[in-house]
Amino acid sequence: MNVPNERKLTIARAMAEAVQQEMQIDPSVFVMGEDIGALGGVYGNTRGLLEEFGSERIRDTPISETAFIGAAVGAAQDGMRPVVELMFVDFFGVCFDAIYNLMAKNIYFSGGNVKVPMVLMTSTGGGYSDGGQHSQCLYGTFAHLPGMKVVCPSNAYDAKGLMTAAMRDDSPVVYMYHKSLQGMGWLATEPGATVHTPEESYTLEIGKAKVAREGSDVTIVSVGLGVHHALKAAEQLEADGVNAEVIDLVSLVPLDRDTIRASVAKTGRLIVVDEDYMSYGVSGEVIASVTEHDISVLKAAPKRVAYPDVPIPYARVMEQFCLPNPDKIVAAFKDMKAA
Amino acid sequence: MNVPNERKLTIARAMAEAVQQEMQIDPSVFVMGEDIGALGGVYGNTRGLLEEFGSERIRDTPISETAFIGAAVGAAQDGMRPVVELMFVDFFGVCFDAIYNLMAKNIYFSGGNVKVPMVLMTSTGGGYSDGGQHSQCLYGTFAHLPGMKVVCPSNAYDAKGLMTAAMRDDSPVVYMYHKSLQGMGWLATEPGATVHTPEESYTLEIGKAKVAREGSDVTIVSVGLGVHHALKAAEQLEADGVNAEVIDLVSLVPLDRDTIRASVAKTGRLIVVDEDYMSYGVSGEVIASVTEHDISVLKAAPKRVAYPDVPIPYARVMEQFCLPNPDKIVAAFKDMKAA
Amino acid sequence: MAPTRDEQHWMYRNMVTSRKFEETIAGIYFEGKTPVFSMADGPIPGEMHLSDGQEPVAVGVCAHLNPEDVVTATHRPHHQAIAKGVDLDKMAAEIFGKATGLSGGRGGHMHLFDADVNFACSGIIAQGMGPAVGAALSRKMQKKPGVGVAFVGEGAVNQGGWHEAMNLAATWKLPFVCVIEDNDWGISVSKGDSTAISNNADRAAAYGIPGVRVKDNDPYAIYEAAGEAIARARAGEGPSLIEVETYRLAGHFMGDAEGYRPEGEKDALFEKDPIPKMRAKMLADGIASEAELEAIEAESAARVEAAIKFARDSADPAPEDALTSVFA
Amino acid sequence: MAPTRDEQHWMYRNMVTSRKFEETIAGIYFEGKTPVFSMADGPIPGEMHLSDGQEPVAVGVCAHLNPEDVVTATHRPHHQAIAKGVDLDKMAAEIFGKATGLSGGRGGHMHLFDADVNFACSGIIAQGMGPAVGAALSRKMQKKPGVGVAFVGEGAVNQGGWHEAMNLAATWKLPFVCVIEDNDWGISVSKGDSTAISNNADRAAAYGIPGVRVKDNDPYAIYEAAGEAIARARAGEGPSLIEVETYRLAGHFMGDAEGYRPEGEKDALFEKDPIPKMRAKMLADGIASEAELEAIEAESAARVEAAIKFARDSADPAPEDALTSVFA
Ligand SMILES: Cc1ncc(C[n+]2csc(CCOP(=O)(O)OP(=O)(O)O)c2C)c(N)n1
Ligand SMILES: Cc1ncc(C[n+]2csc(CCOP(=O)(O)OP(=O)(O)O)c2C)c(N)n1
Ligand SMILES: [Mg+2]
Ligand SMILES: [Mg+2]
Repeated sequence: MNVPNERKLTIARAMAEAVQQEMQIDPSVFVMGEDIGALGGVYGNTRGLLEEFGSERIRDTPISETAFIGAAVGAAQDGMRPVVELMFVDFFGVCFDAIYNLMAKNIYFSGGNVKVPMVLMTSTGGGYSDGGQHSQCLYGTFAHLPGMKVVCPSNAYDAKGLMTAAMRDDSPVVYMYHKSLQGMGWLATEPGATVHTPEESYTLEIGKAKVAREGSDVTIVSVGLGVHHALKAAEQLEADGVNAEVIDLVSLVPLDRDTIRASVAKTGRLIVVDEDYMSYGVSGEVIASVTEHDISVLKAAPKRVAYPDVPIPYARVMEQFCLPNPDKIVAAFKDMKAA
Repeated sequence: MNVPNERKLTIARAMAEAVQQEMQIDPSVFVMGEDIGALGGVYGNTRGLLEEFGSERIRDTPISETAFIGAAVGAAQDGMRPVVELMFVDFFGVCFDAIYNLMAKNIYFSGGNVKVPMVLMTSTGGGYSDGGQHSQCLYGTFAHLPGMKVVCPSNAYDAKGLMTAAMRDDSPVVYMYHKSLQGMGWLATEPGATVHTPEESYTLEIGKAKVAREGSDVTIVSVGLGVHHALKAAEQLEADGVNAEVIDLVSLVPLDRDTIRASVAKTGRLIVVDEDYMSYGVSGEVIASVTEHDISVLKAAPKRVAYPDVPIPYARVMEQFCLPNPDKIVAAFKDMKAA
Repeated sequence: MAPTRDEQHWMYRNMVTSRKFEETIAGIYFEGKTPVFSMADGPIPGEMHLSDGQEPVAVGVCAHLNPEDVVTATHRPHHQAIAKGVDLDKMAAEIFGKATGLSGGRGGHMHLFDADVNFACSGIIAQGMGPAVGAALSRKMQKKPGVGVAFVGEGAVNQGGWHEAMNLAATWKLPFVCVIEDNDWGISVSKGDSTAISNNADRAAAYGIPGVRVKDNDPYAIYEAAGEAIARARAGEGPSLIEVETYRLAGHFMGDAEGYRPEGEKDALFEKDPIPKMRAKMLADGIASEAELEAIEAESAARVEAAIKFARDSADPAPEDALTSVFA
Repeated sequence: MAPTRDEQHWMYRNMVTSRKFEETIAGIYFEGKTPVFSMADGPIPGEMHLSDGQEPVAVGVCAHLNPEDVVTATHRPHHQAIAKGVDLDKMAAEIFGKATGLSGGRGGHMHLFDADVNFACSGIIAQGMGPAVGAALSRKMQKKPGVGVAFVGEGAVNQGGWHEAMNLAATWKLPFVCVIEDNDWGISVSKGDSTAISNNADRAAAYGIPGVRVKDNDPYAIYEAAGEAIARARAGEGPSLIEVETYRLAGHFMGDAEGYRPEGEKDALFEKDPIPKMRAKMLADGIASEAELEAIEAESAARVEAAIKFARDSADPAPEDALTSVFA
């Protein structure tokens, strides 16, 4: 896409800009997390903020995720709008009670008498040999549990709009950003993630999927990095005369089932691409959401290209063997046609 | 079922008996957890063990789930076979790293050089107004993450055989027992759970589903308490001349997809019943496992009767509104026929 | 620092109200649960954790608090809720699972939230710590008055979240006080079997903050220790830790057979019931007359009765309202 | 208690081997990662946490350990692995992601497991604590010799799991030692900004156990403190806590620009490099001759070279082996 006055940002930069602009107009917004101050976030998404806002509002924490996420809940209930970072989503196991039993449930437990306007941002994804405790996506894990919205941008435009929307939301939003889309020099970045991003503040509605590419022969549904795999697969398929539609879920909770169903009703075929573990996760949910609604639209059994149910190996050849990629999506489509 | 010399046990008693018998023959087995000693476990599954084995092997712990589950991993790697209890599955948020990043992954990380023979037993389920932090099932949460087997008995016979198999397994097994099946006097117990249970030790193969009731018109798949709802629904449907097959998954990991698929191939209809939250969980996975395999066998869109995506409310009328029950299953079947 | 005459009346009144409230709840709890005790049945289903005997901690601390101060409580929250000024009608209705309850029946007795007086709970051990510390952070950042107080049991002190929150509050010098109710038991496990040291106030050394242990459930000593800690917090001098030796006169939850208690322990505890003790002391010290105390007791009883009546008379929530209030 | 001559030679040898190993790894790490640094590329991809400067802690502690003792390490495990006697060939091969690696390439540098010498890691902060305590429990229950030692960074001490494990070990009086490597930084956050007190050894008071702080990265003082703690553990007297003031000469991980470090800090640290210091002291004390030291250095270099060659020469794992070894 070519835009006049194009202003391409990385997702990291787009996230930081959204936070910066909101902090300028809303004194209740502040950021807490490990290495989000002087370091600017391991994944760059708070870069520059310490200099502008100081260490009271850009607050490095001890390695105490339970305490500072729990504290964010308390601060949110007390009128602040904390943005907290869990550095890698893989670390959720040390602090998930604060997330799913406090952050996600206190609105409900209070019958709506308290609000919990906070954003939990966390990095996801592998592909760079960071081993089994630093490479997971865990989309399904977060999306399964009620009370938190879960978003996952695939490009900088969405990243900025989602972040601003998340900060303005009175409910907790989990903001999952994929490391390979982030635009850090030291991690290869998918170029498609670095797109035109307006300077002024704007919001993206949470809970709406996007048709990232229109097509008529097959619907490929994904989120985050998987959207780019899907787009590449669609290009490969186009060479074979196959016209693939790509749906970017953008938000896992709420899940925009209508958009998925409308697309599959049109194409008759469904492939779900997910870098999270295959079983009991996103891929199953998307397939079930379609098939429970109407099986008559399906011309073939739906397929998934997802991470196998194994811990993430370190060795490059093993990890790449497990990860979704465009070729696997194309192969899945060919299998589907052959069946 | 009437058995000569019938010996009906509650699940609690069956679990305790399995542990007792294994402890008698294997000195490396021991039990750790909160209130599993003098109290005999809040849900009765360690009753009598302290008296027989003493407080070294039946070890009450501080309220330090991360420490004692992590310690169980270390002890398991060092030649012991710990059985640890997480009192309510709802508490997993304070200790999940020890579970999913250590217990579940150390075999893999070591390339099989260490074994992690441990059982994590934990209670699930609501229906008695214990509120949103004491009533969850979280089957999907555990089953989604690789490296741990996950079992869930629906009756005492299976409970004993699964527990013995779990203790003898060199891999970690999460043993999820439903409170309403447990046979504690103070919690209403589903009578169907209290069945004949042989005195001698035996094992049940982990990873095999059971056909709990044969039928030809619809397959109802569930686990734990849901199996009993399904069996009751099947009886109601029988009055209408509908012959329902009920599949008891018994094990969520490994998931016995063959048994599910074979049943649906026969009946052409699928209803999944799950007390865990609906989205991104067991119900989606079972539906996807069937539909990705073969949609041609389906005569109607599959249905789910699952817990809605809301925290669990305290008030009885609200909680009962949310829970699966036989009537909802019958209604789902009727919808399916009407569609 | 001793409580004034008015404060002592207030403390006694709240102790009596809490006791009366729980006695009433305890009676009603068994409705529908006999002859066989069944937790799911009756007008008040589910677990019920009573705080009889622990009232001095709640009143000794809350005597120093205003509605703007933030308190987080635990699975055993009634005495603290009452002392913090939570609306008793709505609280009773919540415990009955009624539409008029604090959260319309969604929370129940372990999840009492009253935004008007900044009171909240969590049923997960030690997980009230983070939110109370966060409230303290919020006030410090906003330069608004108010302290955060977290009540926890002695069993909670061995939970990782407790340690993290203490360190965070101390590192950031927040207006925060942690009050440990040491009733010597975490369900059936004694403090001695679960905690490496006997005095958790010594754990304050790990955070470089003051730590005080109050003996023998004494409301006056609690008042004094809490007063110092809260004044310190208000003055911007950072957090404090208080452990109070208190007594759980009831079981862990209703229905608990308490077979794990050493013989005679309960009898000895009942002799130390803090309510008659405070009553006697107020009389002896000339702080209140018999007539005044009787009036307080009668008013408290009437207040409780009215709240229970409000709860009983209220309507059940609409079942489908279970699906609302998930998001703000 | 001072290390014997042989022990000093052993300590020096292991420090040199570790340093040499990491220098070599560091060189290779940049292969394929220039001109633009890209973590995913080259023969050693992924994060790389070096321990240069922290070698004294590993050798001072492990000098007292046998293969049967159990050590858990962190995301920064090389020096400890080497001092514990982990097979250097397999360890190098693991770091290269080769089929001959400790786990056939499944683990990588943060997940080194060698069952032969009872060494394990976790990349999650403080999560080595539980397993080391559990190994200590296992030995106590089995009445088998052996202690559990967990190495953690000073940043890990603010993690809940650390506290829980300390309390558990102390309550159960287990043969366990926690060794804190205080390099003053948790990535970019200094100890002062994250920890309420300056000396984590004081936190031993929270568990009623001995706590010692060793100053200035001194291998001899570490040896002494660890000797006492491990002897205590072996004698059944329970756990101990040791904090060592040490220095991270490199960045948090390779590629870290270290902009957060105060000016001049790095230069000052390099002047305190413990390896030349120990070398000079051994010479001065007449513990080793120049020739002996040179021999040790040459042998260490050769050992490392052989290990790296083994790793380089080994085959990649079969990609589909990613699907194996999930269960035992
Ligand atoms: C993390 C967690 N573990 C276990 C429990 C179960 N549980 C509820 S109350 C309790 C005992 C708490 O003891 P203490 O903190 O001393 O409070 P008390 O009940 O004595 O008031 C336990 C173990 C829980 N709610 N949360
Ligand atoms: C629970 C958890 N939180 C955060 C991280 C990310 N992280 C990796 S190393 C590190 C700093 C650790 O500091 P310290 O314990 O002092 O060890 P050092 O790196 O200095 O050796 C952090 C925050 C992690 N791995 N685990
Ligand atoms: Mg207690
Ligand atoms: Mg450090």
